This record gives sequence, structure tokens and C-alpha cells, in this order.
Amino acid sequence: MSQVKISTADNRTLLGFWIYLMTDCVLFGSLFATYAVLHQNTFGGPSGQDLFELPYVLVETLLLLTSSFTAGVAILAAKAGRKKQVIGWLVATLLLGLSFLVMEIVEFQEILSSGYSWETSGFLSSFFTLVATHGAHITIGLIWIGVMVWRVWKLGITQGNLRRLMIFSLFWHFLDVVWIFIFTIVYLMGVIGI
Amino acid sequence: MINRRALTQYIVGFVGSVLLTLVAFYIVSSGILTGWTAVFYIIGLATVQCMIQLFFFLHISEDGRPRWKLHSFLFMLFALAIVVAGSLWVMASLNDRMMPTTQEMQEYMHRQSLNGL
Amino acid sequence: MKTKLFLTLGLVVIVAVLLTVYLTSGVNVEILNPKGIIAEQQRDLIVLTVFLGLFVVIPVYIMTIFIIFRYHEGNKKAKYSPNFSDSLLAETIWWGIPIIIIVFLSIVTVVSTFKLDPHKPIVGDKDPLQVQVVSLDWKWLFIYPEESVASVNYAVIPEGRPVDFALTSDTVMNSFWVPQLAGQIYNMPGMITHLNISADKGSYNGSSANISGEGFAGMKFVIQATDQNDYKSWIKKAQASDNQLSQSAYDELYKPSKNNSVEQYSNVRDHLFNDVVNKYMMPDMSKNHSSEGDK
Amino acid sequence: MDSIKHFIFGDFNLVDAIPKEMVTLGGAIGITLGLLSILGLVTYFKKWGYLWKNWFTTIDHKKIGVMYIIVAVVMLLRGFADVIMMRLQQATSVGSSQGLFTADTFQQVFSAHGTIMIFFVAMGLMFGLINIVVPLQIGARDVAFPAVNAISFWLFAAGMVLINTSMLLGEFSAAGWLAYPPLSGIEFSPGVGVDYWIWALQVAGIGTTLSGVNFLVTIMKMRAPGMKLMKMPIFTWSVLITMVMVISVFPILTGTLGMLSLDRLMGMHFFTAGGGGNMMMYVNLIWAWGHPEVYILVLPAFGALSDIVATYSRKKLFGYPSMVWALAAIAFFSMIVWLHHFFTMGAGSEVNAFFGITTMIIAIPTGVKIFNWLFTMARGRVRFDSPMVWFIGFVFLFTVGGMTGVMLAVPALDYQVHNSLFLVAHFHNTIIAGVVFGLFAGVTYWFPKVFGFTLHEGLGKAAAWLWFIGFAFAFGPLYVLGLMGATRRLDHYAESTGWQPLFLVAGFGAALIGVGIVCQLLQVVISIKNRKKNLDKTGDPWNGRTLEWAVPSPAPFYNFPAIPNVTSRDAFWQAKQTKTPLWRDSDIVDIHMPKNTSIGVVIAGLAFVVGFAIVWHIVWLAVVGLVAIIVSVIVRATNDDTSYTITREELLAMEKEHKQRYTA
Repeated sequence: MSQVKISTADNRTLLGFWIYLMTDCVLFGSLFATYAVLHQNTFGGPSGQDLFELPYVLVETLLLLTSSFTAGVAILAAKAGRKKQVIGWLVATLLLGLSFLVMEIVEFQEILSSGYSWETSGFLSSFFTLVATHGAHITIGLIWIGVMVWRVWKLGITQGNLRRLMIFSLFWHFLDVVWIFIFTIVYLMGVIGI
Repeated sequence: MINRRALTQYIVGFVGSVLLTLVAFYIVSSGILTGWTAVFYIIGLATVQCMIQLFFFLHISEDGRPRWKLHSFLFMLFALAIVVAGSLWVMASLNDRMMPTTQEMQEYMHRQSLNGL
Repeated sequence: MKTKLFLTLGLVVIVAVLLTVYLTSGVNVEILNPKGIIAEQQRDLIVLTVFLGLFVVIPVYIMTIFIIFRYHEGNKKAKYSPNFSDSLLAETIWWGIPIIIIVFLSIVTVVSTFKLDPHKPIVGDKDPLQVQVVSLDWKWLFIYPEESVASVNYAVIPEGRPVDFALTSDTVMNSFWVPQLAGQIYNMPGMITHLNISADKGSYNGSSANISGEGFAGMKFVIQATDQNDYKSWIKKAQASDNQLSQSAYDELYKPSKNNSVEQYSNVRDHLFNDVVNKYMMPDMSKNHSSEGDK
Repeated sequence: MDSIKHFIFGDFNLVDAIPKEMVTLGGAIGITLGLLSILGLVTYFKKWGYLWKNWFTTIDHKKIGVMYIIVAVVMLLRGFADVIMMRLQQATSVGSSQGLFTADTFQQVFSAHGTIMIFFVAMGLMFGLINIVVPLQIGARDVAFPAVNAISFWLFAAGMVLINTSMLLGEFSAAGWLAYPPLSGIEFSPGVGVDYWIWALQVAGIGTTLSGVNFLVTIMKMRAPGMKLMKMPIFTWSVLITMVMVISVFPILTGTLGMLSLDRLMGMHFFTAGGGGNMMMYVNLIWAWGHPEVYILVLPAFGALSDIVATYSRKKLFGYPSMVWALAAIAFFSMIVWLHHFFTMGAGSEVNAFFGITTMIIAIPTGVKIFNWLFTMARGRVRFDSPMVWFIGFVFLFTVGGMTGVMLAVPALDYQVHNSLFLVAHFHNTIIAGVVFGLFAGVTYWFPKVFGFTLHEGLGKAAAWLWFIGFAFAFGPLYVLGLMGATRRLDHYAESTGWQPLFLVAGFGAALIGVGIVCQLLQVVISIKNRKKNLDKTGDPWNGRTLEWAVPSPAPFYNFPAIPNVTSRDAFWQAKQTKTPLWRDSDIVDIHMPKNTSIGVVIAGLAFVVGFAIVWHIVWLAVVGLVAIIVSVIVRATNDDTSYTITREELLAMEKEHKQRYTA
């Protein structure tokens, strides 16, 4: 397959998507600021130390990190024009992302089953909202991978597909960066108890 | 073939991130550091990991002239820092002037238990 | 163009001045005729900032009128230099002078903000009188903890003596404002804010300055500053009043009502104010106001 | 049975939703009749095809700009109807009389007035002008992402429709234009009003964020070759800085409204009084977006005035670099001042003092801009057409607004006049005299570029003078009332306060402004009627300085046959002076233009459905709508055939036809 080149229009789209990611950063920033203000208002309910099991979250983090790596390699394969490899790495990214999402839903389920919910306290409201907003972005990303696998399988690596794959990889790496701060500020600091 | 140099960049970025995550995890779960010192270290590790991912995964350095990607990222960081730091400073000042003292809360709890509610 | 401008400006200025003089002669412009130490200093700030502001506004007005008359296209005598587009002198003036004004005003700001901090008790010969204020759905409850009396929409304070209002709300956000005595401060549920004032003799209108629902316009109250013995007799009258502010009486008062008339209560349930504040801090043992079983 | 009905219709039931209050019912009937008659007319004249092909699915930035301005003008009329209701109520509701409206209706009226005037009139006029002018000024054919631009406009329109549906079905928020909790919480505002407010703003807000991204990339990447940043027209500079602010702060609005909605719908405790919530965080976040928002509104107006003053004075803009630095300084400082909106909440003195000082500092670059405009007029040949008359009104009234702003910046002083009518008069001073006058001047100035004929001058000037004098009479008394202790949002006050005469004068002022608006509507109607006589034959009616005047009026859909090469500031003026053409026929090549797309209308329609469903708690409809949005985005994103080519010959033919149209 011939090497596909990035056109000026594509560069403009990539820059436009990057600036959209900056606005998403500010959205997460406002959720982080609210979490920082409310995380001690447990209102008699459980605190971070009671709820979070770090090993479980570590596995989640490593899953997402690996999926970020596989997404990167998928882009390299796409630039090299290797259709089968692209689909392989994309499916790997999909499976890793999906298992991350499932683990997150299981964690929420555990909290809900122990009788607490987002209605319990300001802390739990901001915890659920911050992590669930990230989860929603992950879900959008997973749908996106599904669509891309189908498009690449059907049309191979066209210029349009390459551009969309590169936009997807920006989005996926960005979500991993946001998760670094969720893992640090919500979970690690939650267990420390600051 | 897959471009060798780019692949090594991704591997380095990946391994670096995993290591930083494990170190942060170890610091907290083993409890060798606690309180604000622990927080200081894990925030530092998170920032380093963020920069690694920006550089190796998000290719923030490969930017045409003028470097719009970098400028927009730095300006966003600046706006974010103002909002988050400003909010924390303002809310801290508001809270410590207005929140009823813990001592008053204890008295209230005590009175509630007395009334058998 | 020119005559229209001159005519309009003149008309507007004349009418505005006439209007203000006519309307304010018979009427009490509260903020500009303060009756408390805090409000006096705030009035002085208003005068100072208007004076400083005019340093910029008047030159702008004069320059604008001059330029309109001089450089409109009809006046061929005026110099026309299309590339006259920068002058270091002009730039330094209109960056420099405003900076100086603002630096001076910043100093005034820092000094006045710390001096007029509503949280800071006023140093007087007598220690401040503690008055607790709870804003309810559309009325004000004043509680005198030492004398254990309370009153609705009306409070008597000894003139000249510092008063420390501790403010909270048992409903939405309100803002406790008595223009002739001091600036306003928000009342918020679950939080205590403070306003320290000291008043000359007289009767002063107060209101809520923050929208709080349907009865907002009716949330008016009066602060009466009297000499020592009038204050004492008012307190005695309150202590003698037969309706007592028990928890159930408070629950009755909590129910929304508009344009409440003045009422007085005797022996207030102790710690009522603190319980109103702390009830938002803990899961609701007694949040539902209909909880009986109280003394 | 009842649970099934609740599942299908949520809390919506037609009988309860119809407004009971006489006035709102009257308004609702009025709107419905107006709407039905317009739909009837369009069907009668069989224009649906034309509208769909040329307007609903257009991606031409000029047409989208015109649609923004049409929505803004319609909303100006709606917002001004609220003004008349408020003035009547405050002039009559004294002592024993309760005036014309109940307290609840009055509170809905001022909440709607504030929200509509800021979000749909000011933002609408601003984005209308930005859409029309920016691509033309930087020598581009369109914005960076035409489809996203269409989506942004239609989301803005969907927000407008959602807010007006609240008048027909249900009620609107009674908690003011920024709905502070706990009043806006579910406990104290159980109705659907606040939900309508939240979701109208969310839908329009997301559209605005997308526009921010779109225009930032347009200005960054699509300037004509040779147009360095410091050679850009000053209006485009103000838009660049405004869009940087839009992308920095609008997500905060999205996040805060989202959290408030979660409080109301899911019982969360972000901003509730109990349950571990913290209402002060809402006030903090909403103003961290709120204050930059008002500067987002005023900067493009400043940019428009800079271009206008330079053109009508036939002179270069005075101190171009200083003006750019002033814009940047205003934008920077506007992001660190937001606490002056709640000095009276009780933060520490050091916090209040810091934010007081940063607020004052903004007055310096604003003052610099005013002096620079005046010196632009100095030694020029100033022609006082109606845009310049708006500018003169701006100078006289906006400086007073600036002075009262510096007064309000001093915390100790703000304690007295916060939330009083003094504050109301101040922000109307800066928004009406600043944003509205600046944008009216801009609309008059760039009108011929879009429609091909100039607006009627006499009526334009009459409208300007009526607005000035009306403004002085409407808000002069409010300044005095604020000092007399009158707070804002009062639906009733006592006889003894002595305020009534001043409220009557304010009512008279509002009436004058009303006549001014009528003049503006007349101006448009009469200008359309005798447009043949006021045709703009040369494309350069005002002897302009920037690129947009280099193309004929009305500007062809592709704007420039060949992208002009720019060598200096005021590119078109240099080209006229040195007689060098900006492009030659030999430069004309095949060009790619984006195809029309219905994605905007589809996504906005679905967004309206989702918003309506969330407001009335119809869960299944919200989910279905959301899924449909995602599917339509995927369908659009995977469609590669989105542009068509125009050959060189077609362009040359069209250019020749343009020239003949006026010379023959």
C-alpha cells in the first residue's frame, strides 16, 4: 500500500481537534476544581479511604495506558499502510478500553450496592460525575474505534481514514492524560486522605 | 514497514508512563510517605507522566511554525491554572471565615443525641 | 451634526440635574446621607472615586467635542495628515496618567478593604452587642442571645454602641443590607457571616439585596437606634411578651409568608441560631421542620 | 396505567403546561399565531424548497451571519417586550397597588430579559458580524470548518427555540439570569423553569464553544499569504483574542450548568444547602465564566469601532500596536477579576483587595483604546454617517460606564451598591453603550457588503439619537435610585420610599428607546423598498481600508476569485493608493467549495428534542435523541464527498458578470 501523505486541510482539522481537546481540558478542570472543593464534604457518608481499593484502580490505569500504546502503534501501522496490522491493533485498543470501562462500571456497582450513591454526599456527587464524565468520553472513543475498524476493513487506508485515525489517537491519548490526574487526585489522594 | 524510530518513541513513552504509575502507586499503597509530602510526590510524578505522554504520544513538539499546538496548550494551562488555583484560594478564604467551627458542630451533635433523635 | 450634538447633550445634562435636585431634595438618598461610621467612610469612598473618575471622563468629553468641531470633513482649514498614527508622547500620557490614578486608587482600596471589613469588630468603649439574624422565607428573625428575646422585621439597638450581627439563612441566599449604616453581606444556609456596625440615633430601613423567591420584595425590616434606656425598655417589653420562640414556634415561623408584620418573642430556645446553622452540616436528624418531641 | 403514561410523557401533560397567568398566556398565544402565520405564508408562496436549499442547509459564512443577526433582532424585540413589562410594573406597583403582574411572573420576566439579551441578542449580533466579516477580512473563502459553523448556528437557534417554548409550555426560571442555587435548586424551584434555562444555555453554549474553535483555527491558519499577525485588520485581532477567551471559559459554563442540572435531576449535592454541597462554588464558577463572557461581548464591538473610526476619518488607526496590546491586556485581566461579582459574599479582605485592584487595572487599557480612537479622528476628515453617530454615543455613555465600573471595583464601596439599581445602571451602561452601540454601528457599516445596498442614513441617525437620550432617561434615574437604597429585581415597593417619580422617568426613557427600535425596523423596511437607489456599485461604499471592500457587494459566495497577496496593514487602502491589484486574472485557478449540508439542522433539531425531553423528564426520548445525534455525527464524519470544484473558467465568467452588472 502506498504511503498516504497528510494534506494542509488535514493539518487544519488536526489543529481544530487539538483546540477542541483544550476546551475539554477546561471542562475537566472545572470538574476537578469542584471535586477539590467538595471532596472533604462526606456528610456522614463514606470517604475516599473507605471506598477505594488501589490495586483494582491500578489495573484499570495500566489497562488504559496499554490501550493508549496500542492506539499509537495502530497509527504507525496506518502510516505504513499495513491494513491488517491497523485492524489488529485497533481491536486490541478496543478490548483494553472496553475492559477498563467494565472495571469502572463494576466499581460503581460495588459502591451502589453498599448503599451509597451520588445522592449521599457532595464528595460522592463530585466523584461520580468526574469519573463518569471520563467514562462517557471513553465510551464515545470505543464507538469511534468500532466505526474506524469497519471503515478500514471496508475501504482500506484512504486519506480520510488516516486523518480520522490520527484524530482518534489524539483523543485517546488525551483521555489517558486526564485519567492520570483522576488516578492521582481522586484515588491516590483519596487513599492518602488529604 | 512501520517506522522504527517512531515505534521506539512510543515504547519509551509507554514504559516511562507505566513506571511512573507504579512508583506513585507504591508510594501511596506502601505508606512510606504520608500526608502532604506524599501528595507532593504523586502530583510531581503525575506531571512528569503528563509531559512524557504529551511529548511521546501527543507529539506536541512536532508542530509547524508558529507552534499553534504548543501555544494553545500553554494558554489553556494558564487559563486552567487561574480558574482552579483562583477557585481554591477563594473557596478556602470563604470557608474558613464562614464554616461553623468543629467545636460548634460537636456541641450540636451532642445536643442531638441528648434529644434522642 | 454639531448643533444636534450640542443641543442633545445640553438637554440631557439640564434635565438630569433638574431631575436629581428636585427628586432628592425632599427624599432621603440613603447612601449619601449615612448614619453609621461604616456607611460614612463608604460615602467618602464614593465621593473620592467619582472625583478621580472625572479626571478621565471630563478630558474625554472635551477632546471628543473639540475633535468633532475641528476635524469634521466640512472644515477644510483643519490639518489632514492621513498617516499621523502614532506619537510616543500621547501614548505615554494616556497609558501613564490612568496608571497613576489606578495605583493611587489601589492604595485606597487596600486600606479601605481592610478597614471596612464587615468581619472586623468595631472598637468602641463598650464591647459589641451580639445580635443573631436568620433570614427566612421572606422575613427577618432577629435573636438577642444574651437577653433571650427575638423579633421579626424590627430590631432595636443602642445608639453609638458597636453591634456584631451574626448572619445565617434557613432558606435560600439573602443579603442583609441597611444602606444608611453599612454595606451588605450575604446570608447563606449552613454558614455564619458577620456584619459589624455602629449607628447614630434614628430609624433605618433595611432590605434583602439578593433575589430569594416570590416574597423577595416584601423582605423589609427596620433597625431602630435608640438611647440606652429606650433599648432597655424595648428588651423588657419583649421579655414580657407571651409568645415564646420555642422550636415549634420557630417551625411555624419557618413556613413561607410575605410582608410579615413586626412580632416579638420571649425566651428563645437556647442554641436556636447554632442549630439552624449546623443542621445543614450533618445528615438530617431534625432537618424536617415538623419534628415534634421538642421541649 | 399511570406509570406507563409517566414513562411515555414524563412530567409533561399538556393541560398543566399551558400557562395560566393571563399575560404569559397572551404572550404564548401571540407567539403561536405569529409562528403559524409565518409558516402559512411560506407554504402559501411555496418557498420551503428555496429556504431549505439556500438557508437551512447553507454553509456560506455570510448567510449564516445574516441568520445570526435575524435571530438576534427577533430576540431583541422579545427582550424589549420584557423591558416594557418591567418598567410598567415598577412604575405602578407602589404601596397598596400590586401593579400588573404577580411577583412570580415578574421574576420570570426579568430572568428571561437578562438571559435573552445576553445569550441571544448580544452573542447573536456578535457572531453574526464575526461570521460575515472575518473570512472576508483575512482573504479567505470560508471558515476552517464550514459544517461545524452551520452546526454552531443551528445549536444557537435551537437554544433560542427552547427558551421561547418555555413561554408556551410550562414556565421559565424565576431565579434571575444566572440562577444562583439554592434558589435554583430543586427544593426552591421545583418547576421546569430552571431546567428550560439550563438546557437552552447548554445547547447554545456548546454551539458557541464550537464557533470559538472554528474561528480560532480560521484566523490562525487561513490568512492570506503575507498577512502577518501584526498586519491583520484590528476587528480580526479583536475576534482572535475573543475566540481565545471563548475556548478558555465557555467549558466552565458547560460544566457548571451540567452540575446544577445533575443537582436538580439526579438529587446530587454539588450546590445544595445541605448534603455536603457548597453553593458558593456555583457562584465562583459561574462568574469565572461570567466576567470573561461580558468581555467576550465587548471586544468585537471595540474591534468593529476601530475599523469604523479609521475608515470614516480616512486615516490609519492611531497606535495600532498599542491597540492590540490593549486588547490582549483586557483579555488577560478579564480572567482574574471575577470575584468582584461577589465581594459581599464575605471572602477575606486580602482576597477582596486583590480582585478589586485587578478589576481597576482593566480600566487602563480600555481608556487607552478610547484615546486612540479620538486621536484616530484627530487630523482626519471625519464623515459623520450613522456608524460614527453610534460611535459618538458610545464615547459619551461608555466612559460613564467605565467610571462607575472603577467605583464598583473598590470592595468597600461595592458593599453598598452591590445588587442595587446603581449596579444595574452600570452594567447596562457598559453593555448597551458598549456592546449594543458598537454592534449596531458594525451592522450598519457592513450591511452593504452582504446585501448590496446601503441602509437609510436619516433613520439610522434618528435611531441613534433616540437610543442615546432614551438611555440617559432610562438609566440616569436608576443610578440615583441605587444610591437611595433600591435593590434590583423589586416587583413592589413602599410609597414612603419616594422612588416612584424616578421609576416613571425611567419608564419614559424606555419608551424613547422603544421609538428608537421602531426607527431601526423602519430603516430596514425603507432601505429594502428603495434599495435600487442606494445600490453599492463599487463594493467600496465607505472608501474602506481592509480586504472585505475589495470584492463586489453583495460578496459572491466564493468571496475572492484568487486569494489576494498582502504586503502591509490596511491591505486594500495600500492597493488603492499604489494602484497595484490585489490579484490578477492569471492567479485564478480551480477552487474547492464545501457542499451544503443538513447536518446543522439535524443535530440542532435533535438537540432541541433532547433538551425538551430532559426538561420534562421524558427519559426514553432524551436517550433516543442522544443516540440519534451520535449516529448523525458518525454519518457526517464518515462522508468523504463534502466539497465540489469550481473551474477557472466559471470563476472568470462570474467575475466578468459582476463587473458588467454595474457598469452597463
